[in-house]
Amino acid sequence: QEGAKERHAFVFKNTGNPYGEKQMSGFEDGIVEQGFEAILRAPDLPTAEAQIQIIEQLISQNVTSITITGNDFDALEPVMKNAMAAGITVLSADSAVNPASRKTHINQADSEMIGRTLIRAAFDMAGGSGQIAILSATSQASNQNLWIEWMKKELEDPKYKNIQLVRVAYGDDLRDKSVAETEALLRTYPNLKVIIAPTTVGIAAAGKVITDKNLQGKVFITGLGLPSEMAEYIENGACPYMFLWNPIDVGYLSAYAATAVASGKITGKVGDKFSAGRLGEFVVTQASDGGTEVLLGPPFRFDPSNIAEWKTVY
Amino acid sequence: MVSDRKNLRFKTENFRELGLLLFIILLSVLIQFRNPTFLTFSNIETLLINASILSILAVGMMMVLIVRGIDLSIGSTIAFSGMISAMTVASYPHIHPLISILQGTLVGSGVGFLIGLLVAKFKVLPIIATLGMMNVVRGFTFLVSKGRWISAYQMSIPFKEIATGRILGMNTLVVIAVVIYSAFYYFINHTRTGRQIYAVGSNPDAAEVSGIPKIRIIWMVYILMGALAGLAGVLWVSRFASAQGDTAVGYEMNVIAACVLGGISISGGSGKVSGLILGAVLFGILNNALPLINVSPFWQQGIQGVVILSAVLINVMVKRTNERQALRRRII
Amino acid sequence: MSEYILELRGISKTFPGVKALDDVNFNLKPGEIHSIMGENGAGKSTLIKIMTGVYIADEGQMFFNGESVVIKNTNDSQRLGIAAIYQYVTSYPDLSVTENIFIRHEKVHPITKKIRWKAMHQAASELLRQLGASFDPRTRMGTLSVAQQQIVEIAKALSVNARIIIMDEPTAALSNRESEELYRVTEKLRNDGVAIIFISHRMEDFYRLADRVTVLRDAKYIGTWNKSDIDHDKLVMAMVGREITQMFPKRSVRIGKEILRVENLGREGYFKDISFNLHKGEILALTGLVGAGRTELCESLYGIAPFDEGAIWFDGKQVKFRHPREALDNGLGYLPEDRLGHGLVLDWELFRNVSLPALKEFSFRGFLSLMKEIRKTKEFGERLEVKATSVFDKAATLSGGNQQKIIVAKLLTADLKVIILDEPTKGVDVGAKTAIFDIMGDLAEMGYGIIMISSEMVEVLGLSDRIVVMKEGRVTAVLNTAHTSQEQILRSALGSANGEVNHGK
Amino acid sequence: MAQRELLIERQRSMKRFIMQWEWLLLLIFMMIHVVNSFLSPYYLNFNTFIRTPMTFLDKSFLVLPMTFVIILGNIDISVGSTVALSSVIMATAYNAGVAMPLAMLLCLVVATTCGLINGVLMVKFKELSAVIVTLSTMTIYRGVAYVILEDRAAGNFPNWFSFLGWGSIAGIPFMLIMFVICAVLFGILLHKTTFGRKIFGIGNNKNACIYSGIETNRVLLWVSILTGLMAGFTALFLTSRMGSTRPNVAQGYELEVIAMVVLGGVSTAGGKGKIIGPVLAIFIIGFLSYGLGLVNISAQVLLIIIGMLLIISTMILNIRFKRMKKPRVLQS
Ligand SMILES: Nc1ncnc2c1ncn2[C@@H]1O[C@H](COP(=O)(O)OP(=O)(O)OP(=O)(O)O)[C@@H](O)[C@H]1O
Ligand SMILES: Nc1ncnc2c1ncn2[C@@H]1O[C@H](COP(=O)(O)OP(=O)(O)OP(=O)(O)O)[C@@H](O)[C@H]1O
Ligand SMILES: [Mg+2]
Ligand SMILES: [Mg+2]
Repeated sequence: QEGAKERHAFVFKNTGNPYGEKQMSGFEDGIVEQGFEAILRAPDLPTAEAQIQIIEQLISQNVTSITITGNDFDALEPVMKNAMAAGITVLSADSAVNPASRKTHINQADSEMIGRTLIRAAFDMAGGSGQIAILSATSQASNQNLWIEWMKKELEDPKYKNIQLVRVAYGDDLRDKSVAETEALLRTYPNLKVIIAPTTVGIAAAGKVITDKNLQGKVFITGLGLPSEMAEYIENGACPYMFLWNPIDVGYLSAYAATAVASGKITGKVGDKFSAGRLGEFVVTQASDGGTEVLLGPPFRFDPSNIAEWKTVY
Repeated sequence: MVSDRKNLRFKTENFRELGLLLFIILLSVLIQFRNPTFLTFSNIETLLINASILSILAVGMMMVLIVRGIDLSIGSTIAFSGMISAMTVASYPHIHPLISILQGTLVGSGVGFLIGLLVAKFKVLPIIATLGMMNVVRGFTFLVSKGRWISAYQMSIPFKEIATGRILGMNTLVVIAVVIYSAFYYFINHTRTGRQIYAVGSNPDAAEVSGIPKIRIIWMVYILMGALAGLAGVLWVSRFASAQGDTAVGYEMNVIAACVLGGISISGGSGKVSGLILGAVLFGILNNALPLINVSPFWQQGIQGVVILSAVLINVMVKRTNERQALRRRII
Repeated sequence: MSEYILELRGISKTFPGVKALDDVNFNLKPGEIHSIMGENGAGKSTLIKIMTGVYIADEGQMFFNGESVVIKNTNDSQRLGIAAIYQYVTSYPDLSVTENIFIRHEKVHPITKKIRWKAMHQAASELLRQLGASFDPRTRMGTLSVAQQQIVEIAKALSVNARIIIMDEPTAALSNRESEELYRVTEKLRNDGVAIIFISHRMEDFYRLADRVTVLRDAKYIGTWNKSDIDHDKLVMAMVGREITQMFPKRSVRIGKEILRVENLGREGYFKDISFNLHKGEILALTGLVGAGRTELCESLYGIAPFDEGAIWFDGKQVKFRHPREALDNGLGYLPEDRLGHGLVLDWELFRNVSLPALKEFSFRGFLSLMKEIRKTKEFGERLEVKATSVFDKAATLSGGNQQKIIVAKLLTADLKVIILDEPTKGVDVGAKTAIFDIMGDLAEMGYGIIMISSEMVEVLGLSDRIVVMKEGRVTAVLNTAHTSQEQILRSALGSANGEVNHGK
Repeated sequence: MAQRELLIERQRSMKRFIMQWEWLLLLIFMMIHVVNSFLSPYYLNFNTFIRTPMTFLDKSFLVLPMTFVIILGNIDISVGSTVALSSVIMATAYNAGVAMPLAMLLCLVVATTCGLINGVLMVKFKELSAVIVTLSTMTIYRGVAYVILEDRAAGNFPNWFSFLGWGSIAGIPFMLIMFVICAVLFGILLHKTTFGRKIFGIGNNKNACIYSGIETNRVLLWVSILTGLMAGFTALFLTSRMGSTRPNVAQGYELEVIAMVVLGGVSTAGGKGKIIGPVLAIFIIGFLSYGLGLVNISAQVLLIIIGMLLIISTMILNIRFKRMKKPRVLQS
């Protein structure tokens, strides 16, 4: 395969997910821009087992780099180490794999910042006191778990002494389960003020329940969600504002990080600098899990003023 | 008077899911103790709304199981028909919701038609045909949607009101489920075609010998299942105001579980609407009540399993006691 | 217009490896009862299945009222007014009796097409009453005994107002009393002008009912006679192709010591206070009306369903078998009544069926020996004169009588002391019947104790040493065959169950 | 005498032998290799080729006992949960200080116990179908796994443990060697021993087996135990491949495993099948998805292709059978 283009692969969690599609398209843009070839893969179900298979296939193809959005923090370690042994550059993006199985991680936003920001938003919506609850994806989702941890840390601040986290519920990223869990939250805690849902399916389901029950203004929702999914509920007041980053940029930044590491320009150590096309310069920093990471930037706030322009984008 | 009593006994003996009913009552009482909002009117309505899609699907699955089949593809059919009608609504917002419902039902019937063709005509084992179609239909759902979702803001208000509107003070979903139950109750108990479904499942060879159009009956059953799944797809998308490619993955297992809980035999031939309702209700309670009783989320699945197991075991015990008493009454 | 309502000419039918019918002729007049007779596997069932469109003939023509017809499927035959009761019950176990009777011609409301359940239940009750049966038409078919199901099948055929009714061994599962009812109904139908085809291995059925008889042998047409034109010996000769001198080869076997004793055995809901005993070399007949509980009793002995009270002494030890395995290991074997459901694995070759009860004998350290299986099966097959092309034949392709012989062969593989035979001659032709009686004689001579359940008086009287009569789950008489008569047995079978047990004279 | 008859029969069955389903599978298997190597330049690399089975062999250990289960006429949908539970308990025990070999033994013991529980439930409650029993235990086993590990992962196994899932002996993956050994053992057990004969018998006609003195309960129990044990093996290999474990591993394995068994020509009606069929099916599906993965086909297209493969290959089987179809045998 002399003379063939360098090939860089991106593996998302599962197929048919607009968030992932955007991330993959951003990655593709970034790779193609540099004159390489991009391979975009995702299993049909979001399991680590399926991702292991895909990575083995990529190893056999001798790709130059693999960037993965991990379905499991630890379970990909053996196969990622294999890939490294085969001379392939491995990174993670969005949802990290453990430091031993990556050169660096492309973090869409600082986990700590996400956790703290969401609690501050809830504090703001609750008006300083009252009950709040969290509606997460599955109990095994590493991203969400990390954010929830930071939320709990933030709540230790005495400023939140009147805020009471009553429950962490898991909607498993299923519509029906998320709806049932939201309904149960509302029924069990009639005085609930805010639901924080750091996952798109969960926040949209919660928004739907609030809207159907006409509880806008009584119970508020915030969290992380796709603007397209949340437009309706931001516009009708169920969700005053929420956050997300631009998945296209996550993919785009990953593309530049991958080529930078693969070409030996950087090694993924703290302090390494590289430029990422239209996004400008980035620095590799220390990550809280012990590895290194590249931080995209602060999460973007979506509210009634800007949702209309974003809802058609992603 | 005397004959009346005898008649009553005859009926209770025939009510094979008595144990299940007792179990549901017991369970409800227990949950009520832990969370007093459980047996309130509004919660029961929520429970019914959440159970309605499942129970609509269960009716179809019951017929499929009766003719010794199984349909593993319904989760995919839900996603497919839901996606198609959502995409249509997104492009033509002024479409009447009834058209959407019709469209989804037709798309579902189309899938059912194909499965029926495979199973009834080409004699492909139902489990293989539907497992295959499960993959194929899911794949096509991803392909037509190109990985996008259709979100709430893209759907017209009338479309979303399919699931949230009210008819005669009742939620539309519940009304639709009730109508479907009544229609199918009549269909399978009081029409010749309906009874032939049982005959085909009870003894396929005999059905063929006695001239029942076995192939057509089986085919029809899969079309009906597909139609109901298609309808459920529209209801699903309208209810959650979002259409995704991975909608209802694995939902077929819930439906089958509700059916077997309701006493419908996997090996065909038997199953009653009364049992089916109980199965669906128990499932509704499980999904609605577990989050309510305030246990650690990590215990939920375990508790759910234990509840299912106890339900079927208690049902068996009650059945056994009934039979033993029937034997004791027999004079020899 | 022809003299015949139905006529078949030159019918041939070949199954893979078997010629089932070879240039067979048959004709049927309106208002007659026409018997088809022949050995097991002669092709009788195949012939009638061709008439009803279950099978399609390879060659030959069919005429209905003199006009040539082609019957491609069962709908065609139904349209011509042909109704059939097949040899093996073709019912729907999950549906009610009523539905089984009226399937395909349900009574429906003329406009709404709603099924009229009430009217159907009533009509079904009426039909069942005509046949002398008393069970509720609302019961599920699957809960009925084989005999009761057979009655429902007959009711089903009656319900269509057919012009031709075909009955393939309808009496096989019935006892004398139900058979009488059937005779009565059949004759009434004939008098109403219905043509009836009647297949049976019971000579008495023929004498009692038939106007004419057609005999088949080895797939070939032998001839058609009026009843008055053929005597018993000639008929048997036509069927079997040789003379049968002695139907019941009664042998004088020395009765040995007691091998089985049953004391006050009871199982709730099925039987109560059953006591009798059995000796080595003895043939004990267990008789009674259908539903008397004989099968249940024997299944309890064999360990299928446990008894709750009483005791069994077997070969000097008190036993309670919890599983047929224990029974077989101790030397008690049972030939089940339901040949297809309990006796055979229809999809299997003969040798696999034969080795099933004694896999240990056919294996070494758990590994099966195919050679051993084949050799043994061949040996038994030859000894019992099983008609099959090879031991690799599927059990399903054998005719009824030959299937029965294979089940007997299964019992011979194990080392037994007592054998219970539940209706062993049901649906078995004369030739095979004598063969089975012969085997029973041999076994008795070898010192086996034999219990034979039978509803046929001739057999009971012809073969047994003693007779136990049951009625509604109780023993009403234990009789010594040498000193008893048919009337006495019938009286005990019908008479009061609560009376004193009659121990003969 | 018997010898000669056997010879004749062998000759006669030559035709039947040639017309076997397994040949078709073999053909498909070959075709897949041809197509794959045509599609991707990376495919025909011996090193890749021999290591490929590692990517899909973990669940194939379940295919073997599932073949037994399905021949018995049952079905077991709790296997995935059994894998998860035994894996979680092994990891938890190891992290709590139990020596790794002991923890591995514990894994097998736990899995076997799970199988045993299924078996006991089915024996004690004959009225219940295998589906409902294993459906409840499926939920319970995974529920227990969640209770134990909650939202945590467990792992950090000693280095040698990764040999199970990743290691090779003389260039041949250890997993492949183990699988071949197991497949041969299961094949012998099924086709050469009295135990296998009993399995076929029960699948064909359970009652006839009971009346013939086969202790059907015992057979059922042993098959359940075997299933559990093999789930334990799957847990070992899967855990080794992932290096850590969570309560949600091996989700949906049951359906994949069942699909392979039925694609292998084992009838879900019970009583029919050969071990070689499912084994071929494992490699067909495995190599197919691997090969298509090498050309980076998207997951949705892969779904459609596998679904089509399931359907079309069975249709070929049916067409072939139709030509040889025997007349119906009437039975009650
Ligand atoms: N479906 C079949 N496949 C192959 N052979 C068959 C089939 N049905 C019947 N046969 C064979 O055809 C021949 C005729 O069988 P048939 O059932 O007509 O006999 P029968 O006269 O009714 O016998 P019986 O008195 O035992 O009922 C037998 O040799 C039988 O083995
Ligand atoms: N009065 C009754 N009500 C309901 N069921 C009955 C009654 N009497 C008998 N039965 C049932 O009917 C069935 C018929 O019994 P079964 O056929 O085994 O008797 P049998 O004496 O062996 O008759 P045969 O062997 O001649 O068919 C049994 O299940 C029996 O329990
Ligand atoms: Mg016959
Ligand atoms: Mg009997």
